[in-house]
Amino acid sequence: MEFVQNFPFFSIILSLFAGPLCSILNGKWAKRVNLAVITIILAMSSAVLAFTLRTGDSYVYMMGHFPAPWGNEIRVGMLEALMAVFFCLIMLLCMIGGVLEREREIESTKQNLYYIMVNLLLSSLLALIYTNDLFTAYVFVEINTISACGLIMIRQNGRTFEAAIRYMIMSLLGSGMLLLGICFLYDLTGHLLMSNIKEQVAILNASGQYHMPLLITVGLISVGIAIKSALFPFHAWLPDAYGYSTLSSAAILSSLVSKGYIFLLVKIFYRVIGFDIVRDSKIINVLFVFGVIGMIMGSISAIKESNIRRMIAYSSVAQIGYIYMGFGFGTELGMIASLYHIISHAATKSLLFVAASGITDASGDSTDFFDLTGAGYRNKLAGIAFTVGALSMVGFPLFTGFISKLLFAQAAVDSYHKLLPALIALAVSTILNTVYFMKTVIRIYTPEKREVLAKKQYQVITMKDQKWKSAALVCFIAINLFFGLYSEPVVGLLERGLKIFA
Amino acid sequence: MSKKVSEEKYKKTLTYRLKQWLDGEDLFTGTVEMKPQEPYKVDQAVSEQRHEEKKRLLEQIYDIEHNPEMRIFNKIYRLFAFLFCIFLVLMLLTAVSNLPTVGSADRPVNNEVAKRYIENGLQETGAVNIVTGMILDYRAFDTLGESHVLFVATCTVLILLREDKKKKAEQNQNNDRLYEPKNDVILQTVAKILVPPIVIFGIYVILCGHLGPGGGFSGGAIIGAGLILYQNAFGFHKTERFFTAKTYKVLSFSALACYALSKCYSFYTGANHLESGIPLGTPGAILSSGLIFVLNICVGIVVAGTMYTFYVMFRKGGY
Amino acid sequence: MQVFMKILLGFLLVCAISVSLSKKLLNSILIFMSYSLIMSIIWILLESPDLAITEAAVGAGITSVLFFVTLKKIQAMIKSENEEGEDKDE
Amino acid sequence: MNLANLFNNYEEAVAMILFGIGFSNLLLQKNLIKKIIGLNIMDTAVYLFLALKGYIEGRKAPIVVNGVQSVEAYINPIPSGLVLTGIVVSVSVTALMLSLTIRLYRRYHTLDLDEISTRLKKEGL
Amino acid sequence: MGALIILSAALPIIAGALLLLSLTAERRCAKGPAREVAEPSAQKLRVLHLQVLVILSISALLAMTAAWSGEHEITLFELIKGIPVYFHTDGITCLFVTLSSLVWLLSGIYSFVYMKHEGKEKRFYGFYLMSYGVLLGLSFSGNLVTMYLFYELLTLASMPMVLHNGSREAIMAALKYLFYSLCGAYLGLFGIYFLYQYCDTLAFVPGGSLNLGLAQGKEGILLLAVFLMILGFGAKAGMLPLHAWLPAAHPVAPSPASAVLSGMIAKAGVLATIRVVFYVVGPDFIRGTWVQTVWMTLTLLTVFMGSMMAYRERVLKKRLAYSTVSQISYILFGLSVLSPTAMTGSLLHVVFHSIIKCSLFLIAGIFIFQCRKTEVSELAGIGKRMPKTLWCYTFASLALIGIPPASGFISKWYLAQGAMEAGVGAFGWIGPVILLISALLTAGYLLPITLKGFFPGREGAGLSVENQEPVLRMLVPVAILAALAVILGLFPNLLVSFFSQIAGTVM
Repeated sequence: MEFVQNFPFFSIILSLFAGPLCSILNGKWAKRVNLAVITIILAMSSAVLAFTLRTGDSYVYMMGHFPAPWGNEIRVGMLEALMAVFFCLIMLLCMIGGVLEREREIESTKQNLYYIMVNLLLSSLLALIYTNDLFTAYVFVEINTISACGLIMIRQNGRTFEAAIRYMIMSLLGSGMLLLGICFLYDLTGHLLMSNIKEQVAILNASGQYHMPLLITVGLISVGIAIKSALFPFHAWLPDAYGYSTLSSAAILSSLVSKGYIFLLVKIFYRVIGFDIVRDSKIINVLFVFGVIGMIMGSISAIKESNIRRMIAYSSVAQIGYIYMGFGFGTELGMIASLYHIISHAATKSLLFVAASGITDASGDSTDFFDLTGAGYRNKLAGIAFTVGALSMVGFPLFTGFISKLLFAQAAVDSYHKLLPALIALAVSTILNTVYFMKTVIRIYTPEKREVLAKKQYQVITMKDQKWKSAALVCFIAINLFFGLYSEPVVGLLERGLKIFA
Repeated sequence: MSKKVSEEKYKKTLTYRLKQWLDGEDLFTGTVEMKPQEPYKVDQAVSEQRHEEKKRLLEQIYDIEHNPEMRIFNKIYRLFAFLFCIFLVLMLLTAVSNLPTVGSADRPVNNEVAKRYIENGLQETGAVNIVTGMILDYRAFDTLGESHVLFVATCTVLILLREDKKKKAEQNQNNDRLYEPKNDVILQTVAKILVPPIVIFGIYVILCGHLGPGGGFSGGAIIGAGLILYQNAFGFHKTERFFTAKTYKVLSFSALACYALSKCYSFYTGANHLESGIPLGTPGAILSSGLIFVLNICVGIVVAGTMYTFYVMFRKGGY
Repeated sequence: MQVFMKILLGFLLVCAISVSLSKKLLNSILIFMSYSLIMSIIWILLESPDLAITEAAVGAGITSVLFFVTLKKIQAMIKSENEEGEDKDE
Repeated sequence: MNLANLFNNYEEAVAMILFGIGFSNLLLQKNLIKKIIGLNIMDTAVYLFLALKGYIEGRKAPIVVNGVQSVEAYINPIPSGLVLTGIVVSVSVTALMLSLTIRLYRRYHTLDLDEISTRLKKEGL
Repeated sequence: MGALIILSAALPIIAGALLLLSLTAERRCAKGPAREVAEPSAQKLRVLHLQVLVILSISALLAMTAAWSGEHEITLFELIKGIPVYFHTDGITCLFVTLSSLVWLLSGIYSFVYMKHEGKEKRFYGFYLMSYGVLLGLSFSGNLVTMYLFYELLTLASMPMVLHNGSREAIMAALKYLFYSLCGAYLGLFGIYFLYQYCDTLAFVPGGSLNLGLAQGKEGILLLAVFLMILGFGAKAGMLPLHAWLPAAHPVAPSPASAVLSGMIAKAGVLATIRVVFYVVGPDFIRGTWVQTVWMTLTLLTVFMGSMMAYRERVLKKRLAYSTVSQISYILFGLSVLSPTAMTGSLLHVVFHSIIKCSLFLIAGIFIFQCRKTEVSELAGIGKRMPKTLWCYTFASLALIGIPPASGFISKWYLAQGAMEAGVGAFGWIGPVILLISALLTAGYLLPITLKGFFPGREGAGLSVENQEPVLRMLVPVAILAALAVILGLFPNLLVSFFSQIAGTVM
């Protein structure tokens, strides 16, 4: 038992501990603590990743004095470690990028509460990634939901409240179904530990006993998590939530929270029920259909949207559609494509949100599409960053979006029946993406007319004015380029991780 | 020489604009003199008119009464939602109809896990109440998460309902009657009689969580209820003498920190197969079952504080 | 025992339906309170006293109190806005 | 669906129906407070379902009395523990939802979520 | 040898990037609130020009050696599993590498003088070098995905040259260019998804690597995919319906930029089309299908429409841009006929058109640079002031029109011949007719400038006759190009044999 193996547990408990700690600090110190915690956890997760790569296998960590079926346990493999590293990285960058907005938009007395939320959110994400026990997963899903709701409504105006309550209602429906599904599984198998459940389920499936309840259980869990992660028909809360919450919340929510649920779903597919059974059940076809519809509808409503942040939000509806489409293929390749898309979408979408805020700063804090004219000249870095994000979203080579689109195409090729709808949906949604993202890029690089500029004295923002945000933007661009060029090792890592994941 | 002329001429036009562009201003501001920065007002004629247009449109779109399409759409939506619920219930009933019968001892649920809990629980955890032993020792990680759920919920409530100092002042004279009870003699006497036993009972439930039914959570809730009753009877001035936001902060932080640290210790020792030198004590005695006793107290404190805080926040937003 | 259980479950159903159908909020909250009480009795029948205590303290106690406070606050708001109808939040 | 067995475990059937009622309340009720009550009904229904898993005919609560420690003596303790955890979650969620309701009411002077969103849309979202 | 490929492509890109970085560094350390860069002194400029020249020639040398010394291949790294970034050289590569090196060198030398009045040389040369490197990479690229990657990069690298003089219309034109190329490229990408499934390999195999066994029963959708790819890549070549960016982009760009744009970068679309049709799908798959018919129709329409628009256009550079539209569609028409002779013709036309159009744009640049004349009508009597220039113009335009023995004639001859013998039904005679008509139109829109220039007639009476000949550094490249345009027409046999051999390998 090497000391490194403790790190996953340390990181969870550390962020859990940092939450209450922030409650007795004031805003400034809470911020420092939070950043420090995220950085430490990032370092630890990287160490864990290195360790798992060295051993090439996943290990089980006992939470308490009692072995698995009696006590809790967490399980760490490459995939988990990679996700943890990546989530920490993105969250750190989002927090850095949104400093100014937080100062401006959150009451000074409630700053520390925000950091409590972030810490607990991080801990719940880590727990969702690592845990090997369904009920623990449920508890931390609840923490995740509540703290995400806190992140949404910390900026207190009517829209965020409305968004928050819609979000709560939706995700409570979701978690109700999830919990019910867990109960069914517990009843059918008598276990809460993922690995044991899988054995039992295999036995049941072989004997053909309880086939119907099993099917319904899979349905309950998938639909529950789909609702929570805003798959297409359940996305009503999403635009307001992302569009009007404070910057870092929007970035974190869009890039991490829904991804946490999706990762849990992957885990349940692989480690709890067994992917073959899932494939044989017709559930994934439903996921596939909704994913494809979501890809198209999300893009269409994004085109119709004139508020830039809501536009980005709608585009993430479309991207979540991509991910579920990848699940829907029911193949290894599709799963890898979805996992890669989780990463690339997280990187790109948070970049887009931060860049968009930079642009709106340069155009008098108006998020309206037409007021952004020529903003690319007033805030150069943000303009460039937004362009990079947009290009990556529309699948321009060199950036991550291209790779994930290629992977999806590969996966589509692999599955015979779903080939045509998948490819057509890919092409159509790519063109739609191009339309609305390029529309925006063109708009922010169209010089504003002289008289309008004379009327509204926009302020010019240089890198010096917003050091933190600029730093975050640069890092984001670097990440995008990295995943776009050297995706090979990452994809290989995903494959290996997925092999030992089940 | 023609070149020379041309260069100046071009300096007037292209290159100058180029420089401007590189400096980040717009090309066409060349002749406009820069006024000092003034905050940009949204009420620009153009955008204003656009917003008006949009607003009018939305008005007539979302005007449920006079827009039949919208009304029909809502109806259809509700209908589908309802059908979905019916479908869900039917599916669930189907599932249930195929489940093993309730109350029979041979369901898959009753397997080695429960067996060990029951047979060795007392020895391994030292808790007479097996449920308490289970949630606070075997599956302590869940419970750790659970208490943090409570904590984060409190924080969200604080975000929503806590008002700042200056606001609070006018709130006070604004609707004071919301907060202060009209000195109701009956209520106060009843409270005088009831509150002490309630609190004591709560403490008992907490302390004996590992011996009998109950435990930190229910006990804490009971204490919280007692506090609420007291507050209801005697008003905020009395309660705030001994329970304020600061108290709550310190209490909950120390309790949660204690909880987290002790659990951290036992997890760490457990995972690394070290001996956690915590005596389990004699089963049945009040000071037994190792950490469970402490944890129960921590949970109790947190829960009591949280419940009372919920109430206070709802009543008046801030201590 | 079985009969008692059946009756209680029937009560539960009745309560649940009438909550969703009752016009006045106060009524539905009261009904919900009784719903939780019945639930805690059912816990006892199901041999889990911990749950019974907790449900009684939380479901019937704290939760209902919170509901009541909310309602009271809202009615107070209605009153105050009848007196001076301006928005306190903003 | 096999009806005989359905009537055998009628408790679970009732739990499921309660779940459905709660679900549809949470989904369809216009009034926020009723939505929240629906949420609670849904949760308790799930807990009832879960607790029924552990119940075994004619056995005692899992509290060791005078040293008897045979499996035949007690019911399954696991579901009780899980439900205990679940109740906490549901009460905290309830508190959160209620406080959200209060704020929304302060802002919009109504409890009808559809009306609120309609007004938001009218404000020109 | 493989290393040479990477080196020759990477050198200009890196050099350009360094130039841009140094630019930003300068701006960082420049004083004052405006943070503006002082105009570099003549000394500095000379150094800069020297660097650019050296880099261009070195990489050109490397590229030539890599291209002409037999077939090589090198795999850089795997983009994703099974899709490497892979380079390979063959005949087409030689053609494009040589042409682009020639064009870039000559217009580079020309631009040393010309860019003086556009200013911001550093930035210009940065992107100039980058786009050269990217174009080399494009012509070296050995499989579809690599080609797609460099194709998109080319769009990005060449866009800043279009918006060089940051005026409003320049920016709008550049964004138009970006949007059209991206949309086109996505149509292409959609096709790539399909071909990825049905081809044995994405690498370029003469004659195509489409696995007909796999494609059994999927012909319809495959044809659609191929058609979309042709449309998409046609966007950069200015084929209908995605041609609109060309006339917008050329006039606003500095002349050397528009010279390379219409000389080589527009040809990138042709290259992509060749690769897709003849090296991945294979001509036999689309011969005689609706795709071929529609393709031919589109190209012929473009030819005709382009020359009509050019005829109607007043501004010289715009007129040249429209003529580019029509002339490149000659090439595409030759490809769409799918016969070896016609393909030879189009390859010939690739060479000739790049040389000619490059020289024409440079000459238009000279007119602008020396006496600020952009309108055709202003050019009356220009021949009195810069006769040498105008003679170059005359030769070039004669070549473009296709007057024997100038070069254009050869290529058009092969095109017409190929069209007739290809057995494509009515197109066998419609094609040549339209080519003829548009040749006449070409004469109509190019020659008047010569005539008015030399014989201004009455309105030219008052014009000054002071000699405004440009300096040699501008004149020589133009002269070389014009001379090439004629000489290649005189001795075409080498080219013809080379191209017909290429055409033979793929059909």
